[in-house]
Amino acid sequence: MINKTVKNAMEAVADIPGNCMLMMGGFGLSGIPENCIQALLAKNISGLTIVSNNAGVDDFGIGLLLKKRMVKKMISSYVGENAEFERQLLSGELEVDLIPQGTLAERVRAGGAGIPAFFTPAGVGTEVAEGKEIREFEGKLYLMERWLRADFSIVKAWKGDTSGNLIFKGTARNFNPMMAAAGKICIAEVEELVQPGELDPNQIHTPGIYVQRIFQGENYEKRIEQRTVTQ
Amino acid sequence: MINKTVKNAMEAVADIPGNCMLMMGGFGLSGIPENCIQALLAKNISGLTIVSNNAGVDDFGIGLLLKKRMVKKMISSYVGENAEFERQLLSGELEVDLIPQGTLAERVRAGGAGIPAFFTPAGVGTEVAEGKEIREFEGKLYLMERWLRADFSIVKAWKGDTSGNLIFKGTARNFNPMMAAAGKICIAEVEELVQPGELDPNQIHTPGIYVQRIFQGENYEKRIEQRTVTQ
Amino acid sequence: MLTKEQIAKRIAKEVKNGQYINLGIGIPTLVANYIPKDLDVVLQSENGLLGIGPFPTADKVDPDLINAGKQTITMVPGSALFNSAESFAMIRGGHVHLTILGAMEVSENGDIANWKIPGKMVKGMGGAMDLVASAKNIIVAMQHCSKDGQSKLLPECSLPITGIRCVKKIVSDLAVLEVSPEGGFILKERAPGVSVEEIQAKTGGKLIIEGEIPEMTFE
Amino acid sequence: MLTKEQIAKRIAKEVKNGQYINLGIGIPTLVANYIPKDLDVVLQSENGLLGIGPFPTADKVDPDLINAGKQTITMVPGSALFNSAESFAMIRGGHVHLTILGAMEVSENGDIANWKIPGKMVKGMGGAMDLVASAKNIIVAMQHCSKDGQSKLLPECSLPITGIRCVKKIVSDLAVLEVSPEGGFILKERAPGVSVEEIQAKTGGKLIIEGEIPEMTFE
Repeated sequence: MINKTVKNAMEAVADIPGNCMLMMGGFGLSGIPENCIQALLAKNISGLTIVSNNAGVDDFGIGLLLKKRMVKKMISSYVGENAEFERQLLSGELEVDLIPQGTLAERVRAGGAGIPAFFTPAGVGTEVAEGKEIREFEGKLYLMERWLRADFSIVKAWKGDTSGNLIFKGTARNFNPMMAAAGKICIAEVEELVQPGELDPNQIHTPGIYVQRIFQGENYEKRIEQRTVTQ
Repeated sequence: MINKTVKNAMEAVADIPGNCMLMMGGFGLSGIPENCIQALLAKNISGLTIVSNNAGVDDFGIGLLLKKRMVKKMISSYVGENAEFERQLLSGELEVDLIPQGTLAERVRAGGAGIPAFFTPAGVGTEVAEGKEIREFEGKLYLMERWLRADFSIVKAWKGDTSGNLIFKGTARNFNPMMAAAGKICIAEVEELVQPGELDPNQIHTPGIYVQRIFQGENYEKRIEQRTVTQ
Repeated sequence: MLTKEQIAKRIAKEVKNGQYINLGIGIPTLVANYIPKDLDVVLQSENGLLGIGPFPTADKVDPDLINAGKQTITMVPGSALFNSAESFAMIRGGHVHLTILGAMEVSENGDIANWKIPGKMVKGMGGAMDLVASAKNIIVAMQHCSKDGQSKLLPECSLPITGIRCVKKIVSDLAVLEVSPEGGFILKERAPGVSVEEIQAKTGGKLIIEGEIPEMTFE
Repeated sequence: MLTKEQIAKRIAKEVKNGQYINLGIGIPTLVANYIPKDLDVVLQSENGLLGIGPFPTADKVDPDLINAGKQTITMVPGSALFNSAESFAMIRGGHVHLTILGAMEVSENGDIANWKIPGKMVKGMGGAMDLVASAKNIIVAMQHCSKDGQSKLLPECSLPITGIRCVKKIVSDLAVLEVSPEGGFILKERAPGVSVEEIQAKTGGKLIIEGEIPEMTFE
């Protein structure tokens, strides 16, 4: 099996340049690549376009990259849960492209799957449809959406093997598998890195073919946004 | 959890009428719904249009339905590994729509996923492209393909629970998950039927939402087409 | 006038056995508390789960298990986890039977606006546009009027819309209404103590009143 | 003239470390036997497996584990299983580095015909059209001439084609040839004992001969 192991997050992100297109897995703060975000923070780059469903909070996740002014544009479905984000957006320092969540997931999936365009009903009749081709199929209106691909995608998995096979946990899976496939270079950080053969082939969520670099992360904080408990 | 259990294959296929559109999982003879095929054989229906990657062999799988003249049309990527199929095709009794395998898989996936059309490069410049819209994206030509949906889909899984969650085994997974989602009514036969909670939610291949009926099959023959061994 | 809990309780009566249901953030989330125990239904979380259970006890909190509102949750036995593309494949493909969500405005032809107020910070539509474009049955939970007394049931939405001709039913603090395929809000039930006249006065769009309008019940 | 095994052996020299490879039925399947042991490569089976291993011993045969040719197989450690849509997502998305397949005809601009002979029973294209439309690097394993001596390397394909402008390299029983982006077969290597003149005589399409053409080696 092909060995894709790199030493750590710093080595994994070493060649990510400024002004590139980056995908980052996660929903809210769940399943985000914490180690790589820290490693990116240590780099002197800016002008990033980041595809991510959300944009983190002020002091965690993508919010940290925003605060350091490394981000030029966010492509997301729901953002603005942090004050710095709002300030940059209102001042014109930050661009935001808002996309319906299912369309975002499918555009990324299409990017990895070699499908340049597809039709979806989401957004028909709304401002999301402006400038897009509308077509009727079997009596219902759909709009054409294009694939999304990135120079690098960074994902976070629960377990992985050195050949890049990944297994996610719970709802931390979310956008990670599609993004793994849609990045020219996919970097995977995992909580537990094992040898080929230790993961059941029938339980792999992301086959290693999509992953170019993998390492075992450390010190996962896994911050919770809305701790909600019952008595 | 919603209980979708039916008694057996006969009950599962009882309301499948003639002249309907049917999807059947499997690749070659691997992962085919053996019990439901037998139950269909016992019914007095014909004129079926069957979406299946292959068409079985003379005395097993879909070949049995062909022999009993229950099939009007096959929608497949590779067929004709049985003599009766060839005879019916050449005599004009049977229609065949041949589709590139990846396009077939994606059209079925699109059917389940509510995507009426998408673009693929497969078949550009060939007779598969005849009559289809061709469009250029980023310098490459693609053709537009439409979704495939069916009145009933019949799939075979390894394990399932009574709420319809399915886990497949090995390469017997193949077309089964997409077909489960693309049938208005999906019938799943499984080798082992368990109670909700017995399957790990993180290992489900087909979530129960796609499955309307489920039962534990029996006497699986699992015939091998090309037994190939090493010393 | 109904409390939020009563709106949720009334909507819970719409739930049928065997349904897969997506509940939006806010009042819709409360509906889960009132679904009769004898009904087998499955709740979807669009970030990748079928089978949302109750909120966890403090010792069972798992950061890798949240709902679309980012709240920590649990799973019921028979749950299934999946990725976001699969989740919206379910929604777009019409496999989810019932979607319950909030709205800022609904028009008399069933358009809904619930994601953007011009001039205010826009946070995004999340999954709402996918849900309203695809669900077979959409019920809106909302206040009948805005805080300054303006009707939110209008001839046309004034705010940027989320989806067109999609809302089937509205449960507000004043009434239960169905959207007529020909346009207009068909008044079906009144909140206890609320008169038809009051509902008429507070409905901006066309209100269709046919026969006697009963008070709603919660059993 | 090369035997089938020698064609496979010569193609195996094209394999690079770290590649994901799809091998078609026939000669391409034999290539697996000659890939140097010090290279880490992964073989894809388009019915849903990355990591094809050797054929099983008789006691390890599993009907739920077959390749695209429906032969029983095994998995190597580190394999991954997936469904057919995911499998062709890999292929269509350009994640497979190398595709090796057979052909009935190849044209001098890289068109390939390998699925249909008019008048004969048509079995279908299987995954071939997806593979040739998407793979970055396509090598064809074929006989240079048909049984009745007609060249299968032509100015244009006479048979219904499988894909356009896709073949990068051909290894036949007579020669190794590259398809020129400007059209034409660039002769790179001769089979042991086969002359340039013989290859010229047996190539229907434009043959480009630049400098001395070496005999192929197999180490």
